[in-house]
Amino acid sequence: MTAEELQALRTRLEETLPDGAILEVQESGALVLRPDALLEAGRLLRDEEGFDYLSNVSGVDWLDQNEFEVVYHLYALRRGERMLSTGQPDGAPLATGPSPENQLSVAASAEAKRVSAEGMLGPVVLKVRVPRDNPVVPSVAGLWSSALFQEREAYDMFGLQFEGHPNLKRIYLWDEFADHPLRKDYVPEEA
Amino acid sequence: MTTETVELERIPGKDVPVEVEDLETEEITVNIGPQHPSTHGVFRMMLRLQGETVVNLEPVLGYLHRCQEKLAEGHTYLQSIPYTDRLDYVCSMTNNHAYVLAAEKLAGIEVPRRAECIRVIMDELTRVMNHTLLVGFLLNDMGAWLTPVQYALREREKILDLFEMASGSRMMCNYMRFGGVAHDLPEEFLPLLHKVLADYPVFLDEYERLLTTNEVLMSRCKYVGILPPDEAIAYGVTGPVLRASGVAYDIRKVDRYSLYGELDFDVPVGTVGDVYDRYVQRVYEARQSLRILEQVTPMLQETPPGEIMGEVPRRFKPDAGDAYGRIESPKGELGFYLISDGSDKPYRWRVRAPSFVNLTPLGEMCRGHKVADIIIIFGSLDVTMAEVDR
Amino acid sequence: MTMRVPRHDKFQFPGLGLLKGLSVTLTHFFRSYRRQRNWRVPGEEPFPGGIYGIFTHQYPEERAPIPDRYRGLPILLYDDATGAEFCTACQACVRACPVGIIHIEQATNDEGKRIPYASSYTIEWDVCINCGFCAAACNFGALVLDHNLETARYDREALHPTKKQLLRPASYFEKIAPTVWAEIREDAAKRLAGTIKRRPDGVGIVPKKQ
Amino acid sequence: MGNIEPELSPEQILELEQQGVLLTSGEKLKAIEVLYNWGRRQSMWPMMFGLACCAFEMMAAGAPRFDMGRFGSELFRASPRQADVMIVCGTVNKKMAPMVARLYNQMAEPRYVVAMGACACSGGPFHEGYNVIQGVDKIVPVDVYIPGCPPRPESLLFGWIQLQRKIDGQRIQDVPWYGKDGETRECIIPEYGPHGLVLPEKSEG
Repeated sequence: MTAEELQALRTRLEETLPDGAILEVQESGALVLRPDALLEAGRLLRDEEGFDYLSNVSGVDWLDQNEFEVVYHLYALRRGERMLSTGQPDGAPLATGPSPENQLSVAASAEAKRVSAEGMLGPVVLKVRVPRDNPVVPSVAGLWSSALFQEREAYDMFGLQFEGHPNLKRIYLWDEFADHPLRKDYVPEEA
Repeated sequence: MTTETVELERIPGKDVPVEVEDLETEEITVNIGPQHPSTHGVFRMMLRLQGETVVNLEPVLGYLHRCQEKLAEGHTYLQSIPYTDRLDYVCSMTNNHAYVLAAEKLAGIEVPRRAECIRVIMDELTRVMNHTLLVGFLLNDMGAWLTPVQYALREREKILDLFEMASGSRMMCNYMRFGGVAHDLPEEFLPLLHKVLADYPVFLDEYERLLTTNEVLMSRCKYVGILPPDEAIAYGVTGPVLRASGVAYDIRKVDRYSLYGELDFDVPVGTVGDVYDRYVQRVYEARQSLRILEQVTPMLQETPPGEIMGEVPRRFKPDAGDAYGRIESPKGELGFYLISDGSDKPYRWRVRAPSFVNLTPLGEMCRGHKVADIIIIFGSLDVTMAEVDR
Repeated sequence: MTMRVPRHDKFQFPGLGLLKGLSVTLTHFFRSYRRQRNWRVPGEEPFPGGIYGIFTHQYPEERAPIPDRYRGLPILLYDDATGAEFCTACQACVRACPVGIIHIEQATNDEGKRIPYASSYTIEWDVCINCGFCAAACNFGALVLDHNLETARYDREALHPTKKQLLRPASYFEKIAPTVWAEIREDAAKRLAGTIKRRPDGVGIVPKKQ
Repeated sequence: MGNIEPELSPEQILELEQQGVLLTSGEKLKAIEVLYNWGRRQSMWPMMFGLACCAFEMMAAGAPRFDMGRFGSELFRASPRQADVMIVCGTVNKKMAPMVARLYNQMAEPRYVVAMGACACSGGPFHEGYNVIQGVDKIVPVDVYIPGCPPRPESLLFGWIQLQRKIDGQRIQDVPWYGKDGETRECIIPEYGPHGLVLPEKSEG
């Protein structure tokens, strides 16, 4: 994804999202979002930008900054499929029709299409940072079901609380296990 | 049990004259696994059954959780390559490839053309091997105990010979390096590769004659475990399972990593998205892989021998940052998300395992089916537990 | 670019698919009676029978060919003529090993100074993952990977060989893996000569067998 | 032995035994033992217990190229009750450990355990992991260790031959499972704890 595309995407997101929802755009192209804006941004990206496939949900423990980070990788799968079956890159957004609410953003995305059509296949990287002592992140499992297991895994490994997840319990380790082993300050028991 | 009837009606082509409400019995909970011949490793399913119909299925994972992500944080980037072999132990070459791709993205390393050719050859051989093996094990689950899998294992040995010749190990190849591959191919590699390429279509034809139109297989597989395309996308399913549902999404075509942009091959897609489509899908993908192999071999011969490593610093120490590299592994999208803090060890080493994500819709797919069917639905997903649990 | 896979929905005479499948197994059954050995023999055409024929190696008597680059368990080499060990206890293998199973103690001379020779060298074979990083890291051609497959033991302690059990003559490795040895032999000989020249007292000598 | 007349007095029997005409009581036992061990070692049914990577090499050993059936072991049994040998082929982690111990306890005597591969021998590449048992011998007694990651099928077959040798060396009087006092070789089944496995307060018996 090129810088222009990223810029266009950012503009479109900023139009709809409340002020200050995008905290930062990193050098690698990742969008750092405020946790409370994640669901809204996810809905926009899925329904209007066509990023219908959540590939990867990954937790990171930044011990020095006393923060947890959740990283989401999104791809536009239907668009990729269309490109593949027609042989033509097609960057059209997947929105079925412009509803009064999102007319603006559709117009903006049509402009973005002119910038460059092919690269919009992804990945869009979203990052959310939460404090270590209260790691609550809204769950995106309602938007993309592929987060169902991956968020359970992040809960198991980092202790991240995904608010709204239908079945948030340990997935790899047993329920009695007390620690979260991928945290940087985890000390395993002596063998 | 209204949900029951709804789910059963979803299956086209199968007339379900039995009113489930009339036959309602007490629900029982049955536990399959972790040690069970059908579970392809150590996988446990907790089933709630109404008679023999599955009401609810809950997968229980973690019986092979080997702390790979934690261990990798204590190893250098190079030392983690053998660990990737053990993720999906059937396809160690593609695991290697995904990892080195992510690391090369992180450090910005160019790979010479010969190394890319070798990588493509290894990837496609892995795909061929994985798909034929899967078909064998699927038939095992269906009750064709051991005969089809013996044929698959026999052909696998020939491909393993190739791997062993090039890398030195049959399964845990540890062959790819950042910027290239570990060794050049030995002299006797290409003759054997040509022999395998000549024999394999014969074998696949025979294999299809053995299985594809078999009445038992057809009646067991058709319209069982249907995964509609929209559901498949939402669940993040990738690889042959997604394509069998009718979504032609192939990372080799979309990302065009390595040499795949130059190669001519088709993407087979299914129509219904049931177990039968997934089975035929695998056979056709194996044929396409053979087609790719026939194109790559001349490309390899054009490149100068010995040029297998790009410019790589002696100590691999990427700058701080993160990178996500993904490839189309035989099971789906295999991605590595690496975060570097500037030292020679990764700060975070995350595997996006295709088997793990492909397992998410299992409960949904199995609802309303009989116990015998869930075994083959699970088998058709092509899951390796080591990759699921990591 | 994309293609639909067939679903074989057309009417088929019941039982025909079954018979077709059985014909395959029958073909294999009869063709294996020709006792054609369908093997890979180095230097000849591999798998001459294609997908038919006898595929089985009668293991303890007949063996499948093992390629030169095969990565077995690590062993140490010494020079045939002089009995001098190639290993200089440089610890490169220890640093390269992902599982940390190589343990080297460097020898010291009477004055307490370190000499390029390992007084003890242990490898925990039971943990070894055959990754081959140790052999790749070794600059002296001292550590190579064995092709011996008869490694099963009754006792786990027996899988922790000492230096004496690890040492093999270089000619042994030349026999099992000629191409790999050809790659490293010159370097190994040169470096050994250099070590002997610099520290004539500091080279481990394998005692000659009586 | 059938043509020995039954009227021989004990002294005559002793005399004949000393002359080497009759088998001594020890030798009789020996003859039975040879037959018994031969029967056992040539029909060892492994348990179909695929844990991880090495399971594929185990299957390859059962496949046409190496054909474990030549050793009388092609019949992989899914039930521990019908199996003689448990090939632990793969990493045993803490979540799986109680099941491994339970499966071992469910096997009928005489039973053997082959630790195949580095993971089963010692934890292998994962031996530093927080969730990995460092060798299956911490849970169940192991008869043969096969190093390698994974061992080639030939290595497994050699381990198999070693196990057969071990069985050949066993004597009926010494083996623990015919003990008069009903000596059992039950393993303790560990339980899940908050930081790892814990031993149960009281064994299940």
